[in-house]
Amino acid sequence: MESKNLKIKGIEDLSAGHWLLELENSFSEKPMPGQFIHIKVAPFFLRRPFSIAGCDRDKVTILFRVAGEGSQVLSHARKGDVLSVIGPLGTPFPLRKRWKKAFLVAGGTGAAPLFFLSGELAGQKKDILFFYGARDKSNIMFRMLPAGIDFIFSTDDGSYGEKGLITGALDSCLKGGFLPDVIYAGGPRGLLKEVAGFAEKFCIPAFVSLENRMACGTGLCYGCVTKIRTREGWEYKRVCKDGPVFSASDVAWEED
Amino acid sequence: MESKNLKIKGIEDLSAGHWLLELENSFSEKPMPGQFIHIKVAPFFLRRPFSIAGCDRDKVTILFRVAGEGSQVLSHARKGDVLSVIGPLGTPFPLRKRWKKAFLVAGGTGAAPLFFLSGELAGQKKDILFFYGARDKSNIMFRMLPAGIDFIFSTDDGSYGEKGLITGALDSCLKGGFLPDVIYAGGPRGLLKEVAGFAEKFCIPAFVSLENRMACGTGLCYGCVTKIRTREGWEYKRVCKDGPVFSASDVAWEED
Amino acid sequence: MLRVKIGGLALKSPVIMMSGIFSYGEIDLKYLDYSQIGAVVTKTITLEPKEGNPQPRIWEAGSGMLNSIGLQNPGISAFVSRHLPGIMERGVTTIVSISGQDSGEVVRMIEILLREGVKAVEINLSCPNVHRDKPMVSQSAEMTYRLIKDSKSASGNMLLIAKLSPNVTDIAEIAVAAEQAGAGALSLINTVKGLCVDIEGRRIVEGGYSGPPIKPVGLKAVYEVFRKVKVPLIGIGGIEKGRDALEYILAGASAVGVGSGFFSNPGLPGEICSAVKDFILANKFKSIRYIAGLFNEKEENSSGKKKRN
Amino acid sequence: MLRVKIGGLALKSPVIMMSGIFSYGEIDLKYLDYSQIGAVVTKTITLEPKEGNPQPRIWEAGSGMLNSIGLQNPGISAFVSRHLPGIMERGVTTIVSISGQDSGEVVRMIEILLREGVKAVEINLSCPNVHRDKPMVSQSAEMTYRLIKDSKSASGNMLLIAKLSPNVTDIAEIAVAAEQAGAGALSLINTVKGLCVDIEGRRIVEGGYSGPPIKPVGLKAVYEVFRKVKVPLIGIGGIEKGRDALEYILAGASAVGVGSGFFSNPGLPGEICSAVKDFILANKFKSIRYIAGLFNEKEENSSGKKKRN
Ligand SMILES: Cc1cc2nc3c(=O)[nH]c(=O)nc-3n(C[C@H](O)[C@H](O)[C@H](O)COP(=O)(O)OP(=O)(O)OC[C@H]3O[C@@H](n4cnc5c(N)ncnc54)[C@H](O)[C@@H]3O)c2cc1C
Ligand SMILES: Cc1cc2nc3c(=O)[nH]c(=O)nc-3n(C[C@H](O)[C@H](O)[C@H](O)COP(=O)(O)OP(=O)(O)OC[C@H]3O[C@@H](n4cnc5c(N)ncnc54)[C@H](O)[C@@H]3O)c2cc1C
Ligand SMILES: Cc1cc2nc3c(=O)[nH]c(=O)nc-3n(C[C@H](O)[C@H](O)[C@H](O)COP(=O)(O)O)c2cc1C
Ligand SMILES: Cc1cc2nc3c(=O)[nH]c(=O)nc-3n(C[C@H](O)[C@H](O)[C@H](O)COP(=O)(O)O)c2cc1C
Ligand code: FES
Ligand code: FES
Repeated sequence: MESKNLKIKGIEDLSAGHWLLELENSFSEKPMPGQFIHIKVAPFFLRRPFSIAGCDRDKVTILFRVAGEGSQVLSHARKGDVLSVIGPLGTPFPLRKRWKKAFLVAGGTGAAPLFFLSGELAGQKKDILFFYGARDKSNIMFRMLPAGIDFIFSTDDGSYGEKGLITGALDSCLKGGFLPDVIYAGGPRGLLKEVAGFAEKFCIPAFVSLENRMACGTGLCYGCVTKIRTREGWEYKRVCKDGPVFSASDVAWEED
Repeated sequence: MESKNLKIKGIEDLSAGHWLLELENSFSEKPMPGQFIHIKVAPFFLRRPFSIAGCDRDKVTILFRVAGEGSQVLSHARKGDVLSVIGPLGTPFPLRKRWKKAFLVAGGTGAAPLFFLSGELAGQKKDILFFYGARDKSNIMFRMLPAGIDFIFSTDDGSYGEKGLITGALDSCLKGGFLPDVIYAGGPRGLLKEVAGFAEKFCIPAFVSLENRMACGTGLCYGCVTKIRTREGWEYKRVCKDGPVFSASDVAWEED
Repeated sequence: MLRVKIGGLALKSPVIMMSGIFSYGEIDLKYLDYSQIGAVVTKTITLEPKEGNPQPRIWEAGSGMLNSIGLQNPGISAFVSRHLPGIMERGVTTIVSISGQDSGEVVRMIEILLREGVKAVEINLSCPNVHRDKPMVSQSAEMTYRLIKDSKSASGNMLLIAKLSPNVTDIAEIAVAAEQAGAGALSLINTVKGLCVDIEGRRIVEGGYSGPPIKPVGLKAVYEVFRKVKVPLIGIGGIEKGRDALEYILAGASAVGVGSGFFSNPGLPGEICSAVKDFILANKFKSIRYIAGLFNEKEENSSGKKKRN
Repeated sequence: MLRVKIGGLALKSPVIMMSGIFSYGEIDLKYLDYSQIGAVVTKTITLEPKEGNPQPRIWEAGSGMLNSIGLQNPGISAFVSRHLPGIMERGVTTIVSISGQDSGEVVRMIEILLREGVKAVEINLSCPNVHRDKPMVSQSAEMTYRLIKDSKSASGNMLLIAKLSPNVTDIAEIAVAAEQAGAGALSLINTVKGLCVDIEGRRIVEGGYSGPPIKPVGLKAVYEVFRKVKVPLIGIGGIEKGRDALEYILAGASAVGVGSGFFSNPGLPGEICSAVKDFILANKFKSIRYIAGLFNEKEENSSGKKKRN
């Protein structure tokens, strides 16, 4: 992990209060899908964590939704401004040669790291089906959808794709016998918990990207912990350091 | 006094870290020379007080120097931005029909209220001599000098006008027998104290504009007090409410 | 919907202009709508006039401030003749803040104010700027008890509000002492002792710390004290937005004190009324009475405390 | 120029990474230059493992934050086997922070650490997040004295640093008790008890308040304690810029603790070194020794205190 002052290369207003922010990439480590960056948004004290939604040699991209005061201020940033950023942070989504067919399951802004991942997987010629659920059509970030990947959409109000939760679409697929080698998921905890249930039922390895309030973002403070199963029960592990990507079967969902 | 959100009509970078800020004038009271406004500069908690340096039906002008963090941030304000302003505040410079010949004595940004005053006095066809001292030529705000008024300049380094303190020039004038009916002064306390001394010696009414750290700016908190003579000695009076303009003979300079 | 009762005082809104930030109510602020204000606490007075502390009296401290006014005031006689009539005439509920060196002084002031028809006094037991080396009365449960007890016996039907300092090991202990001695309401909190270093000026600046940074300290005090006493609480400290005041009420305050946040945000009284009203409506309550302490009901404690307003 | 001595410990800089914000020193931070760091205090450990507090553990509070970690740690045995060797190997001066329910626990921990060659421990007498209803040890001069005294008798040449809470009526009294009992240095301050109201979540969030808003409180503590004790002080609380640390030193601290400001500003250790160095040079002092308490010399007090480093 490094601490950098990164110039904003672009900032774009997508729909429904979502923003695409492109930062210069001067990290010496290569950011991996699943990792996040921790951004200082003056004058707020705590940094704001955002998943890396895309990355190439020149730039690191995040996709964020205005969810409160900090993200609101961040949305007013301008091209050329410089942000203090710590990153890349946390554990990436694990990839295996033998996992050829992958399901990506996203709810809302939980899609951000999966956009990055899907690009990576596509590059490795994996077979990808991307389940993408959102509140309504305006909350689907069409601008972010990589080409050449199959999508199944759902919206709560049916304004795009299937009506209902994206886990419904996933369930139908799995029940229909179309089983992937691995599932990657990001989004609200409820969604991730359901995905974990499916994965267990169908014996598919699954990885989820968790979110929690963070202070250091680097494993120093134990502020962002979540319950992770141990032989005897569970213990608190750090989302920022031991995660944010965890094996779905390691998370102690039953303790929620 | 009113509390207003005023739009910035213009902001101009003068020399040596000085800025001219023009705000729309939506005050229902007419601001008077000597009064000041109290500006919220986010994210700072305390407002910043600035003398009114000029005013017409459409706009209120201040002249400020970047003296710290708040004025620094204020200098980044842009045309069209809106500022929360309380004003007009405090006591104006008193004017009398019989005071026909006026000396204005300014040091540094203490000139701001005197620019406003000189315009007012000129409108009333008074006879004005404006003593204006600054550190060096770049600290003289030529942009602000009203037309048709006589100036005597001095700079600490002699880069413009006489070399030395402006009180030196004033002293020569007074000693030379050229006596005004009234003196108005603004600037560092040392300068004002000297002016007060001259005024006493030559029996000329004199009025000084004081500055002190302020919280409310409106007479509520007693934070900005200064020592004012009483029959028995002195008492603390509020610069924001009982001043900022005081009769030079009322200020308990001896208690400094 | 916003009417509250503090002891015997009926206030038309929970917004109280606190002591020291509103002078004696004599300043004409065009932007202040008195219909939004439940009460005004006048700047603390003492028996004899006090010249107050030397400059600097005001110091910006991060996103808050220090003050060191030192209770400058003209003394109770001048207050009664010069200032009291004016504020009483405004028709706004007036609470007179007083401070004394001992019970004797406080009792004499109460007697004078009783005669003038004053209905409520706030006893400032917590000014950090007068004798910096001596403990404040509200730093000792015993001293607090004694002073309030003596005041109570002299105060007839007058409401006694005790204003407490956060600079204590256990503010609930002090609060309980004040309640037992007869305080009809508590004001929490006065400023927090603070210090800044003026590097350029090569000096230390001491004073009472106020503004947004002390809100978590004030909320904690209100939360703890609410669980231990029955008298209504006036929540103070760092209120700068309407929402801050709502937080105090949800933590246990019946009314809220506007302090230095008023300097920064002159629209604060109105914003408080709106924020509280909006919450009450959105959550379908009947009045502010039902939301005071709404988030502070985890354990109904032994004393059988019930919802108060 | 920046070398300081804290008790027997010689530090190459006054910058100390405080307990709880640096884990056990095991995290590899590419941006941290250990040459700028005088010492590291490891995250507080207890005799037995502790799972810590439930979420939320972190809450933004104005321009600061609340934390409620609750001393999550694997217990002293796991610490000694898993973490201690790593940090000792780094070559940075290590201070081990410990906390116990009573003297017995603390003494047992000290004995274990003595055996491991640990040269200094910081006794955390001031965690607000473990038993919120019980007083912290450093809220009582007596308890503080007793615990440090017992620890002292077991600690041989080990340096004992007492970490104190600001949530007391008179922190100088507690500091004096700790000094008299044998503490070789004092860490001032731990977090301030704070509370936030999560209106949307309809709940109260409690925790220790840290960050820029508590700087005036920490400075006041250092200033007061400096006048009453002879042992060196580690000034902590709200240090986010180099200048903040300089303020602590001018008020009386010999060294400074980097806390949550490090999260916001990863360049903080270096900025502190620069700010202190610049001041020393600009004012023609020889070393940091001469500026500790520079602005705190108004009254040489009776105990005949002299400049310390
Ligand atoms: C590992 C990780 C990756 C994330 N990736 C994304 C992403 O790609 N796109 C996106 O839009 N959002 C993402 N989030 C959520 C994002 O961090 C929050 O929306 C953001 O911090 C809200 O800040 P705010 O100031 O707008 O809200 P406020 O509510 O004003 O923030 C107050 C405090 O709470 C914290 N906070 C509030 N909501 C959350 C949350 N959901 N998760 C963590 N902290 C929170 C803030 O960081 C801040 O400390 C991610 C969170 C984590 C932990
Ligand atoms: C009645 C009055 C009229 C003034 N008119 C002018 C003017 O016309 N032009 C101009 O350039 N300046 C004027 N000043 C001074 C101006 O208010 C300060 O320069 C400004 O407040 C500095 O703020 P800062 O945030 O840049 O400095 P900082 O040092 O960061 O401010 C910290 C705090 O100290 C206060 N402060 C610092 N210096 C002064 C000062 N000299 N006087 C009062 N408060 C101070 C600030 O308001 C703030 O509360 C006037 C002051 C007063 C009281
Ligand atoms: C300038 C100033 C003067 C004050 N004077 C008094 C006073 O005379 N008596 C008193 O009881 N409290 C006084 N206070 C304390 C306030 O009433 C209030 O309790 C404190 O400022 C905390 O609230 P705040 O953070 O909203 O300002 C004063 C506060 C300020 C800022
Ligand atoms: C997340 C977090 C965890 C902390 N954990 C500990 C701890 O385990 N032991 C301890 O003595 N202090 C702990 N502290 C207190 C800090 O060491 C420091 O005293 C306090 O945060 C004030 O400094 P700051 O304002 O610079 O953060 C912790 C602080 C934070 C923010
Ligand atoms: S945020 Fe500090 S350990 Fe994760
Ligand atoms: S600044 Fe409050 S009385 Fe002048």
